[in-house]
Amino acid sequence: MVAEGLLRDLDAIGCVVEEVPYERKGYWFDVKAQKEKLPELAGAFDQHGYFVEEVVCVDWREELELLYHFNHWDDPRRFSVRTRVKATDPEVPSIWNIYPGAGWHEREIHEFFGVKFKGHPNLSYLFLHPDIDFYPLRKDFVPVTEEDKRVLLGRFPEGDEESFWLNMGPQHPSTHGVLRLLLKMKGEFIEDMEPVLGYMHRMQEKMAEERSYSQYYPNTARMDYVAPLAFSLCYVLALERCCGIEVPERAQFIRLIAMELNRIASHLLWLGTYLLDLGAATPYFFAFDDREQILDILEGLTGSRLTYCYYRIGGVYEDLNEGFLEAVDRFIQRMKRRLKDYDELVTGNAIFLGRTKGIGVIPKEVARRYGVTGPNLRASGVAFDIRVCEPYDGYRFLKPKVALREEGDSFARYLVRLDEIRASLSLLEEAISKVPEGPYRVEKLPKRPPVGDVFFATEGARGEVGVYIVSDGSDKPYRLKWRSPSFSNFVSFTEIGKGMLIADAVATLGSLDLVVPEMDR
Amino acid sequence: MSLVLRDFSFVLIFILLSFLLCFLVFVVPWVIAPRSKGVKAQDIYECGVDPFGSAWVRYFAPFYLYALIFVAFDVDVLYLFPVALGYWREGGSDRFLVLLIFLAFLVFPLAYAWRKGVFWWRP
Amino acid sequence: MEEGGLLVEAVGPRVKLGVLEEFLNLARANSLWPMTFGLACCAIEMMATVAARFDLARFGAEVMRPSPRQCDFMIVSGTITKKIAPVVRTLYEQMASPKWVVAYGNCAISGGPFVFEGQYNVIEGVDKVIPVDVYVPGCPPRPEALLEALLKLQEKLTGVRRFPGPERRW
Amino acid sequence: MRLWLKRLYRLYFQSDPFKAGLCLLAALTGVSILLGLAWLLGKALWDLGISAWGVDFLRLVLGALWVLLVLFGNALLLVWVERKVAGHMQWRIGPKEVGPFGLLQSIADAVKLMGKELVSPRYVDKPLYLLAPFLIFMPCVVVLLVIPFDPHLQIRDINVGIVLILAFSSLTSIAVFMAGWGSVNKYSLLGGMRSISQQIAYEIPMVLSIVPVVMLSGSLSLKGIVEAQKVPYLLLQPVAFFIYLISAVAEVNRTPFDLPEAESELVAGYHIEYSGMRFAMFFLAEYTNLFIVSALLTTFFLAGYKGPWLPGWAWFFIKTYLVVFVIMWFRWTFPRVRFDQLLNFSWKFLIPLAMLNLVVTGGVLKL
Repeated sequence: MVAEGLLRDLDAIGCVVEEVPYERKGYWFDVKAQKEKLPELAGAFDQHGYFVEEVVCVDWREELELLYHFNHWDDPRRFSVRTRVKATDPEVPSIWNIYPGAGWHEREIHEFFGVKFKGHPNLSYLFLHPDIDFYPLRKDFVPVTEEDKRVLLGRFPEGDEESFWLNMGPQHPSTHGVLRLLLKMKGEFIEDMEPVLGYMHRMQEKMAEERSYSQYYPNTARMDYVAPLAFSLCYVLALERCCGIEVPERAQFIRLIAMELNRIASHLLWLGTYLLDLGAATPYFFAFDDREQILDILEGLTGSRLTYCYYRIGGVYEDLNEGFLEAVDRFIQRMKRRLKDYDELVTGNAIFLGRTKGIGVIPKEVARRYGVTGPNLRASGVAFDIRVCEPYDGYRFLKPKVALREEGDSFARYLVRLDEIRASLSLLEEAISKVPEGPYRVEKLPKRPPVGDVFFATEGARGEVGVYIVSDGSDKPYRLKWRSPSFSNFVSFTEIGKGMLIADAVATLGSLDLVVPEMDR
Repeated sequence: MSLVLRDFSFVLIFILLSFLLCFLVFVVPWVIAPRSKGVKAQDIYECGVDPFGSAWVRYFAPFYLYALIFVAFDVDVLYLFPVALGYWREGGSDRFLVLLIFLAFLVFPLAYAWRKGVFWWRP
Repeated sequence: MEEGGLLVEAVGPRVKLGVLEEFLNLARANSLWPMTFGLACCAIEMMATVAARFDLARFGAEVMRPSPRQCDFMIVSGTITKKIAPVVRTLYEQMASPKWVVAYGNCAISGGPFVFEGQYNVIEGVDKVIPVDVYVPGCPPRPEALLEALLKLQEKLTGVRRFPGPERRW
Repeated sequence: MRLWLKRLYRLYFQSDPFKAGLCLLAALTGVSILLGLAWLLGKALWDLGISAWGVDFLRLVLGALWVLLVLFGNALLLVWVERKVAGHMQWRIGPKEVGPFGLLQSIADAVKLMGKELVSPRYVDKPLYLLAPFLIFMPCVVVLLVIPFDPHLQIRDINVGIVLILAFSSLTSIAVFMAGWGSVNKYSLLGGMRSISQQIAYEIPMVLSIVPVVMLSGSLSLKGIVEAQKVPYLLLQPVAFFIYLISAVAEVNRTPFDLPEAESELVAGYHIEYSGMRFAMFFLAEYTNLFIVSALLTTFFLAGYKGPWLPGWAWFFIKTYLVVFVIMWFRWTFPRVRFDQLLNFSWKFLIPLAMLNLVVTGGVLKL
């Protein structure tokens, strides 16, 4: 296995590696390292083909702890690398030249915690408004220093004679929300780009620290509002893992059914809006009509159309309503017919093929360095799906078929998503026939989680959704960090998008299936 | 007055008519529409943020190449009409030769441009 | 007109005739073009309203114009953060008058679920930035609520309600 | 007046299709009676033997009225039809509440746009910016001059009609470019650049596909071409027909070739900074151009006003709107092509094909 080889290398570097119980922590190995050794360490991970899932910073008042989560596609055993720096002068070497994806997380940490990353080329504002002159996620009030402010205000784009800077977004029909891309254009070609995020930064992580676990829970659905159940599920499961709660089997099946329905709804919405980006209006209406069928079913189950608050710690809020399984069955039959229609309308269309084939190819290597996950990764020929690699909840009983394409272009991403709808349909078919009887939630729950940290990853519609919770034993999380798939998927675009035509950029950006509030959190 | 002039006096009058109509249509909103003021109301729209630099920039070359071959083409293509006008009913099969020669003049610039890579887009 | 501490000026037409104005308002009410501007969760419901089941087109309001110069009303469909507020304001100013604003969803009304003690980034209500004509509560409001908002806007313009309201139901 | 408005209110809001239908019928009857009277007057004057100048003058006045009717009537109708067609293709109803079947929708739009502010941004190049809507509107009016709606309904049969149409319709691209450049907006600049390359790229195949028609008919006058068609040229020149159809869609900037205003790429393209009536002029020009290219397609390839049983103008309008419907069908079915694909499709495929078609036609006619 890959991990063993890596462990030897880590030994050679001189880090303390500790094996931790996966069932309680969500990661396998806990690596403690000095900050000077970080680049060397990252190099070792890189050699063994690991990718960075996320970078977390936890403020322990005197010290700041930086956590790097590494994972591997073929050997999905998570490494958690920790290093501590002094809160008064936090400075760490940057690993952006090994993992450019991590470089983006570093920018985020720099903004929110004031950690300086030595050697990082661009630490300017990404999320925050320049008026906010303190580090928001620090436990104490720490104002931004003059020197740091200069770094944050950073680069001002300058055009030369041949090119000009163009704002794409925040209000642009094809950025799907309030993403802003500063494009350096040379005629129709994009020479360089500078994304500006944070237009929908809604302080999710800060809010988690201010509210109790159950008070915060409804807001998880408002991050990725297209497939909110993935985030809810992740949060709920993380807390269950932390407290060691065993959920009844029936609840697990119900969760799986709702989740898969939500995944189909999300992919349908993507299909509609993607075709709208490419200029075809009609599939949008078809896709939304099918999506409404799902929303009807889910509304019957959960009570709301979009931002569900259905999963509960230890089960679900309500048992299945009457006629639910029949409705799902009807929907499955209908959707199977409809998929043929989509194939006829879209898949074979010569213009569509011309717009998507060979456009926006994400090579495996780029996907690894930026931490791309989800359908976007599977379109690049990597069979990495959390539902299969780290089965959780209902997916321990039912295995989904992993849709896979090799090309890595926009068309492959389109096909993977259609295949995922198919796979979800067959998974649903299996699930509704096997829903066991029994209780739908645990009656007795612990009041508050024990001290410690926990990571949990689920497979959302856009990729690996992860949550890292540090509990100090109180009723509020000490630190909560989301791993948002859209963010990692998006930052890969800053590399593959260079040299594209603006029309291709729209086609690629659309195919990545971004949800902006999830990136901004 | 010749027939041609009479024909084109129609065209001229219609042009004037269209301008008049347009003008009328623009005067009405000037009179009856409410107006709004704001700091940025009169600024250039660029997705809601301030644009960087002017939009009058040196534009990149492929467009001009297309324009150039078009100039080579369009004049030539228009001369095809006189050739075509009496093509069928008058003259012998030598007319076909004339047509071919004309088309050859069109094919050469196209082939040349093609060969030179005008139709191949690259950054 | 001073709105929430920010200067928003509206100048009436050069010539204003009662009857003409009524006629214009009648036309305006029946051709309200929204701006393509989605912010957050509520934008999805906005899209659903345009889509087949709810069909905003029935009232002639499906012409989504992405350029603010060409649209009549803006649906503020999401949280107003510090960063997006100037953008919203610029877009509003750049719209050609007459123009209206619908605050769609709790976030646009008051900051919704994202307001807590010590929050640093959310502006609590879009009416602190631009004047609002219709408020639609909900998190997110259902598409029917957006249709109702449209009808309310029409009512505001013409003084007549298109469908009988609850008090006039037969 | 107020009472009348009240009535209008009721018509709008408590929509009674029957009554509204009656109103519409009454309006149509009124218009046809007026037209009939005008025709009678013209005939009487003709019988009296007025001078050629007098006839021309009368022709001009009636022609101007006719052009106005076609321009605005067509635009109002097409806006409604497009929204209805789009609606029904997309599993919805489309405009429905404003007037019977939403028929008054486009009128409401037009009136609303009349009462909308004309924003002229600070930094625009005033002459270009202000002149562009004029220029985009002008060709629409002029081209309608030579279209034969009926054997007797053609304002002026100019003997070089085709050349006139080509000359004026290329003005559209200049107007669009003026709008794009004059707005000093990067999106509109991109739109303008795209527009001009697109229009010049598709003008050549368009012309090359008309040349065989001229060859067959031996006439440059549109009426002459229609008269020369014993069978519709669609049957004799199917390749030219399709080339013309594709170029026509590209010339009027409609999906899949709507790149100058590509919504998802350039927000609104060249007319991004135009509001109110100025924008409406672009809108109007788009729909009039759509009508014109369809009318020309009908004239060149579908035997224009010729047809059994029905009067000529009826055939003309039926055929034209059928073509319009097909173009709308394209729009709501296809995605948008990419810009280099669009240009190269014309230069690398359509133009060689059109030339080949021309050679084959020439060869068959002579050998």
